[in-house]
Amino acid sequence: MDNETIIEAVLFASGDPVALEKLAEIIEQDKKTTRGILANMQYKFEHSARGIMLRELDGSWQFCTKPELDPYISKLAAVRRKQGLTPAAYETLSIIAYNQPVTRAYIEQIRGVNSDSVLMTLMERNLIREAGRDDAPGRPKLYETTEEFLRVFGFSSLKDLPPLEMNEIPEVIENMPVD
Amino acid sequence: MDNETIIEAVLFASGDPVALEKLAEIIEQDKKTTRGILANMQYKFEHSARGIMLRELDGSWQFCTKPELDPYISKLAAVRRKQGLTPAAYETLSIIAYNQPVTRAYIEQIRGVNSDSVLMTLMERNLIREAGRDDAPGRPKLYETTEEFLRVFGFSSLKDLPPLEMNEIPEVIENMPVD
Amino acid sequence: MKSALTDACTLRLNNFEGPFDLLFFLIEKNKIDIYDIPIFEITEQYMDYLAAMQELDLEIASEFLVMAATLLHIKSCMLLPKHDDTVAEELDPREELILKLVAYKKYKEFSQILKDREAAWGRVHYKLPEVIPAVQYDDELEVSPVILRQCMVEALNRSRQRMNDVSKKMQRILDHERVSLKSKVREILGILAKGIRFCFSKVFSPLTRSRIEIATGFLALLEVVKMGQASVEQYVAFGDIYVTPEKTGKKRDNRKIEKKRESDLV
Repeated sequence: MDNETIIEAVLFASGDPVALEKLAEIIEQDKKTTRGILANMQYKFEHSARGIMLRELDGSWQFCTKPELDPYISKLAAVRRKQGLTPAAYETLSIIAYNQPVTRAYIEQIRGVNSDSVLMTLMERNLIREAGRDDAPGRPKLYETTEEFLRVFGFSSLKDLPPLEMNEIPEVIENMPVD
Repeated sequence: MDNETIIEAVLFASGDPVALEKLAEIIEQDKKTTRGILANMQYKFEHSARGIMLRELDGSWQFCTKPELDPYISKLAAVRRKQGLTPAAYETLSIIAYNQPVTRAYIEQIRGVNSDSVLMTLMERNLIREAGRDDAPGRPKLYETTEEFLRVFGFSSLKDLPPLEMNEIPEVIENMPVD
Repeated sequence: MKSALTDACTLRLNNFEGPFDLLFFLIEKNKIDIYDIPIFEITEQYMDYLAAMQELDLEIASEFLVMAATLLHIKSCMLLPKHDDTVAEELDPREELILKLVAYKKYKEFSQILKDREAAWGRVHYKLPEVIPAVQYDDELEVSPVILRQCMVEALNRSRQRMNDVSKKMQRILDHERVSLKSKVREILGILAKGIRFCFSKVFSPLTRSRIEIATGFLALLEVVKMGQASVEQYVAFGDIYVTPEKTGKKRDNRKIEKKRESDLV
C-alpha cells in the first residue's frame, strides 16, 4: 500500500492533527522518511487543483481547506466566525510569542500598562497558558503560547515567527528593571 | 475556480453528506452537470492512489476513506499497552546484542540455564533472528538482533549500545570450553 | 470649556492601551522621528490629552500620570545648561524613553501581522474527526538500553561466579579423595598389623570395590610401601600383587622420633 495513500486516509479520518511519530508508526517508516513523505505531499497538494492542503502544527499534521475556497464553504452553512481580539490582546500576545515563557511583570514593562485582564482573556481563548513559575523572588507565574495560537495564526511552529529586528532594540531592554 | 477543487473543499469541510442540489448551487451549475462532475471525480478517486473516495448516499455526496485502509486507521485509535521484557528475555537479549552473532551454547554457557524457550520468545517478538550457522562442530545456529530490536530500544545502529567497561568485556568466556 | 483637541479625540481616549500607546499615537500623528523626539511638543500634547480626559471626567489610569511625570522630568533635564565640559558626551535624557518606545513599536507592528494572519487563517476549515473504534493493539515494548547493559554485566558476573564455584567443587572432590586415600592407607595398615601377607586383588576386588576405590587402594599401597610398612612382589606382568608386612620400617620410624627428641633437648 502506498504511503501517501495511507497518510491521506489517516489524516482524513482523524480530522485532528496527527503527530509525526504516530504517522511514522502507522506507515512503518522512520521519522525522517515520514517527514519527507509529508513535505512532498504538502507540496503536491499546494501546487495542484486540490481543495485541501496539508499543514504542520507543532510536529503534528492535519488537512484543512485552502483559504481561497472559503467563500464556497460559507455557502454550505453559516460558518461560525470567531470574534477578533482587542488591540491590547494582540499586543500582549506578540510580547508573549517572542519572549516566552514570560512573566506578567515583563509584559507590563513593555506595554506600560496593567495586563491582568487581557491575560485572562487570552487564557480563556486558549491562546496562552501558564508555564510554571519563574525563579525570581515571589516566584511569579510564567506564560507561553499554545498550539491553538499556532493554529489560529497559521504558524507551523514557533520557529515560523517572523524575525523581529531586535538589533534595533539595544540590550537596555534586557536589563530593564522588572517592576 | 475549478469545480472539482471547490467540491473537494466543500465536501471535506462538511464531513457529512451534501445534497446534489446544494453542490450545484455552490458551483453555480445545473444538477445534471454537477452530477457529471461528481461521477468523474468518483471515478478518478477510485482509480488512483487516493486514500479517500467519493460516495453517493441517497442523492447526497460524501467523502470517506477507502475500506482497505481501515487497518491503518484503526492504528490511530489503537490503545497500546506497554509491556516490558522478562528478566530472562532481557538477559538473553543482552548477551546476543553484545556478542552477536552467537550460538545457543554460548548463551547457555553464560546464563548457566537452558535458553531454548526464551530464544523462541525473542524470535516471536521479532527482536532476534537466525543468522546462519557457526563453523564449530555440529554447525550450530547463530543468532543476531533485528531492526525491530533497534527500533524498540531507540538505537540508530548497534554502535548505540551502551558501552561495556574494559573489565566487563567477557574475555574469560571466550576461552571457556563449549560443552 | 472644551478645546478643539478634546472634541477631536473624545472617540479615541478610551482606546489607548496605555501611555506608550498614546505617545506612539502622537509620534505617528506628528510624523516625528522616533529617535529624535521633540520632547517639548510631545510633552505639551500629552498633557493636553490628560487635560481632555479630565474634562470628560474619565478616570485617568496611574500609568498615564507616571508617564506625564517622566516626560516633565526629561523636559527639565533638557532645559538645564550643560555645565560640565569635561564629560565628552552627555547622556541624552530621552534615551531610555526612546528605547522603550522602539521596543513597543516592534510588538505593535507584530500585532498587526497577527491580526492579518488571523483573518487569513480564519478562512481555512477543518473536518470533524471520525469515530474510530478503539482497539487493543500489539503490545508496545517498553525497554531500556540501560537495563540491557546491566543485564549483560550481571550475566557475566554470575557466569564468573559460577566458574569459581566449579573450581571449588573440584577442590572438594580432591579433598574427598585425599580423605579416601588416608582411609585406604589405614585399611592396608590394619591388615598388615595382623602380620598377614595378602594378595592385593583379593582385598581390592573388582567384584566388591569401585574402580576409583581400587585405584585409590593401589595408591594407598604405594604409600604404605614408601613408608616402609610393607614390601610387594609381582611375579608376572599384570599378575597378582602380594603384600608382605615389613617389621623394620616401624623401628626406623621410632628411631627417627627419638632423634627428634634429642635434637629438641639441645
